[in-house]
Amino acid sequence: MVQKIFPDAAAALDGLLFDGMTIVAGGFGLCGIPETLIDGLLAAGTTGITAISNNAGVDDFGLGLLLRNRQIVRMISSYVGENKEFERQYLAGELELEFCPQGTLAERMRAGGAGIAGFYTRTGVGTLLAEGKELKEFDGETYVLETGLTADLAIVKAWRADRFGNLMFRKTARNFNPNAATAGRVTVAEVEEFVDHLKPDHVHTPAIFVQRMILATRNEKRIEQRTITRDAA
Amino acid sequence: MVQKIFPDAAAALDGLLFDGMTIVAGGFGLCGIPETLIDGLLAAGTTGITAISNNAGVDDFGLGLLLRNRQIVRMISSYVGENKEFERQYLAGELELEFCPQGTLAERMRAGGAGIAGFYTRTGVGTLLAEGKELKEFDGETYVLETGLTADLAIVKAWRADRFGNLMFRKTARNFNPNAATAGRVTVAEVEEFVDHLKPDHVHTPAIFVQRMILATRNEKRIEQRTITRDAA
Amino acid sequence: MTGWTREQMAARAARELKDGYYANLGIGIPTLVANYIPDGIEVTLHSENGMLGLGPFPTEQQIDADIINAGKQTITELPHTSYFSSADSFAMIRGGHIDASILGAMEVSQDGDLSNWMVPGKMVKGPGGAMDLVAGVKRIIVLMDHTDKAGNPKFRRENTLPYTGRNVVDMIITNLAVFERESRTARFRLIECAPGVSAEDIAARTEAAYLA
Amino acid sequence: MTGWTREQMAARAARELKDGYYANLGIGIPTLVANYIPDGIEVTLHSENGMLGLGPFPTEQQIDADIINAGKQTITELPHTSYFSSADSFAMIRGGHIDASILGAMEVSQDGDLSNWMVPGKMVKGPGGAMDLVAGVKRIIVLMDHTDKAGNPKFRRENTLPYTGRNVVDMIITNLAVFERESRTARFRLIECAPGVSAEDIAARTEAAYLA
Repeated sequence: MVQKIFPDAAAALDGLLFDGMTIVAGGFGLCGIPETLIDGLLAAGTTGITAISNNAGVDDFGLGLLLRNRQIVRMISSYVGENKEFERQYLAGELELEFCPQGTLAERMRAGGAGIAGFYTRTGVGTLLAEGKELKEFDGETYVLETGLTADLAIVKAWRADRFGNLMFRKTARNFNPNAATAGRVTVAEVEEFVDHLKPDHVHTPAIFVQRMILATRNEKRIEQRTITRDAA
Repeated sequence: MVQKIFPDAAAALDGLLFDGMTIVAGGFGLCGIPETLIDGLLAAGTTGITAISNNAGVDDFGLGLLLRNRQIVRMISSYVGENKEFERQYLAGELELEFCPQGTLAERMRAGGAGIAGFYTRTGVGTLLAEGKELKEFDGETYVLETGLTADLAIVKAWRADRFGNLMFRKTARNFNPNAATAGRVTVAEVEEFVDHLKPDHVHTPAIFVQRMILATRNEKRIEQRTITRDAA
Repeated sequence: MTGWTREQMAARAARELKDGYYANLGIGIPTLVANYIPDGIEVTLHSENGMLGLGPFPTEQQIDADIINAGKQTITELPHTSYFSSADSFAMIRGGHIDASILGAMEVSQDGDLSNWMVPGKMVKGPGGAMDLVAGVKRIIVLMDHTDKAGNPKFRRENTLPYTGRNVVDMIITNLAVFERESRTARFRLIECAPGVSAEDIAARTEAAYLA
Repeated sequence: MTGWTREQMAARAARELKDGYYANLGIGIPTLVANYIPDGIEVTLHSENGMLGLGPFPTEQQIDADIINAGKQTITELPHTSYFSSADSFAMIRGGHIDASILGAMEVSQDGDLSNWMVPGKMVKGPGGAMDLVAGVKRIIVLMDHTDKAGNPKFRRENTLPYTGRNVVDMIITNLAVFERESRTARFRLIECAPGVSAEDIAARTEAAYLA
């Protein structure tokens, strides 16, 4: 019986890492990011990473930690604000950046995971982000060709999992995680809670997409914009 | 407040039907098919329908009923066995048929619903079903361009729904239903059971895709292959 | 000539939302629109990060780091909320299932081109979901100041900044006026001025050609 | 020369499944493979209609019309079963996430071309999911009789029937022999004969060129 649950991040990442690799990560802002596995990557010290992630974290959290440690050389993202070190490295020419509209990025992950080599979207047509890309007309409207993305490794944060690798995500911590999980040649999930059984109709990411899992030991879940209602509680 | 729940199929379909329209339907074989709404279409007598559906039902069940009633003139399907009347009409040249590999059909529904005009897949390359279609190389492999599908109306069968139109499907009765639901310009769902509340993490089809609903009053759920275990129960 | 406040602009935009609408509100003034949705009108708010049915900001006790909107603000869920992946979220956007999006802008051209994501020479944060929204949502309503800080018109003949989308804006609500067009092939028309603001005031502060 | 029975062919195919595999079994003899998965080996079966983790056929009491496989047979679920849409199901297939698929065939060519969906002049039922499976699954194993009812070889130089996929077959298990190739650029090799069947018997009944 194949054992998918590993004792910790180091064990789960063992044998999967190499300099110059591509890693796709789940998360939106600081929500639903694989904090424990990012620590594992930090400890492993892998360099030359191309990171596919909607955001780049903040200076001292999320992918920002790998940026500060100079482990990432290239990012494919939709929005990289809120990170001074990112800005410094980018302006110094130390970091390569490919901007991708957010929906196109999510769809590129899904496409890569689903064996779709490319797809036509209206998003970005007529903008800088469509320059140099192939255009095509469908029913009189212009679409741009975007390609599927895969990665050597996917790291995701899940809420609940069974031992087989079926995953559920929690609320908006789902975001890019299910899409990233499909795009990794190997997918490692950190899980807040292992359970004996998930209802078959409730599974978000079927076990086929998950090769390794660990218990998430870092669940800081930092909040970027702590907005409170004005009404009395 | 917009009321999405209608008293019956006739009311839910009122104003949506016209001769020559395109209808996409959920279901696989006879599992998860919108039986009540098919009865409604039968009663309405709409003709010249292009039906997008994985299968064509059997002679006296599912879309087979609309075929027998000569309401369908064209089908886009992956597999149309098990239907003698279909075969008769097709061989007599009374029915047009576009075959589509099953996964390509599901993806075409999803693409249509997701604003993806076309996508490249390896499926079908080198076969009759890729003839006349555009081919393109990605990383040395040949892919064929398939287009997104939308329809004037989508009819789907759901298990549970809240009054807002959030849907859950039951087991393999899910199949094409969530994909069809996204591809309709208007989507009507028949629901086995209305509930006050679905957990936000359990919703399969968010309410935005569902414009009208009825309580499913026909839930025969005919079984095509009644296979029983040889072991004593 | 003061024109409308931010809150009044948001309230004006809220009047564009109809019963049963699914709407996406951008960051900044557009977020305020949620506070002005008229009673008796059911509008379901969508957030790009995978949520349909956004509730108000939480109390201190309700805060949940796993419930945020696309502006990364903590929010709450409602009885009819659903969550889904980013790919599914943008399927709703790109597929034309969202009725209206209310967005901020740096510039809008008389042809409905929108620029709101980058200023050459400044650090670019990225488009986020803005390009997807303008490409997919049925009706795009822009909320912006009528002129920039230097007094230059933001509703222009042609945009000077890189595009977020071409020919995508349906309505413009500024602090001074409201412009609308019937379709993506029609010209914008001035349909409303803020109290105390005249059509001449608007003409003097607008570069775009529009129907009066 | 009787060769293997259908059950023995299924048992032989089952030996190709490894611990931890995700596999898809076609209709007919391939379905029987599930009965021969060795003890201690955990193989998760996938069905195109949106199910991962297929259990055995139900008892009369367990029958549930909402749980069927791609052959439309009633089946049961397991503790680790998951259900998903058809689009998600074929994302698994097309995306290369399924380790092996065991399928029936009308003809296979020496280049690994597969024909199993139509006979010109006969009513065509359609490809179903077969074209998707052969295009996406990592390893394709064909189970078929060595010759057709008229005694013609089914493993051929070139197929006479329309293709399901080109250069997609990795292994062929017939009632007489097993052929395998190391990669999609390699030639097939005869690796096994059924008891009482000689290499000469195979050569006499095979049109395809293969390595002995």
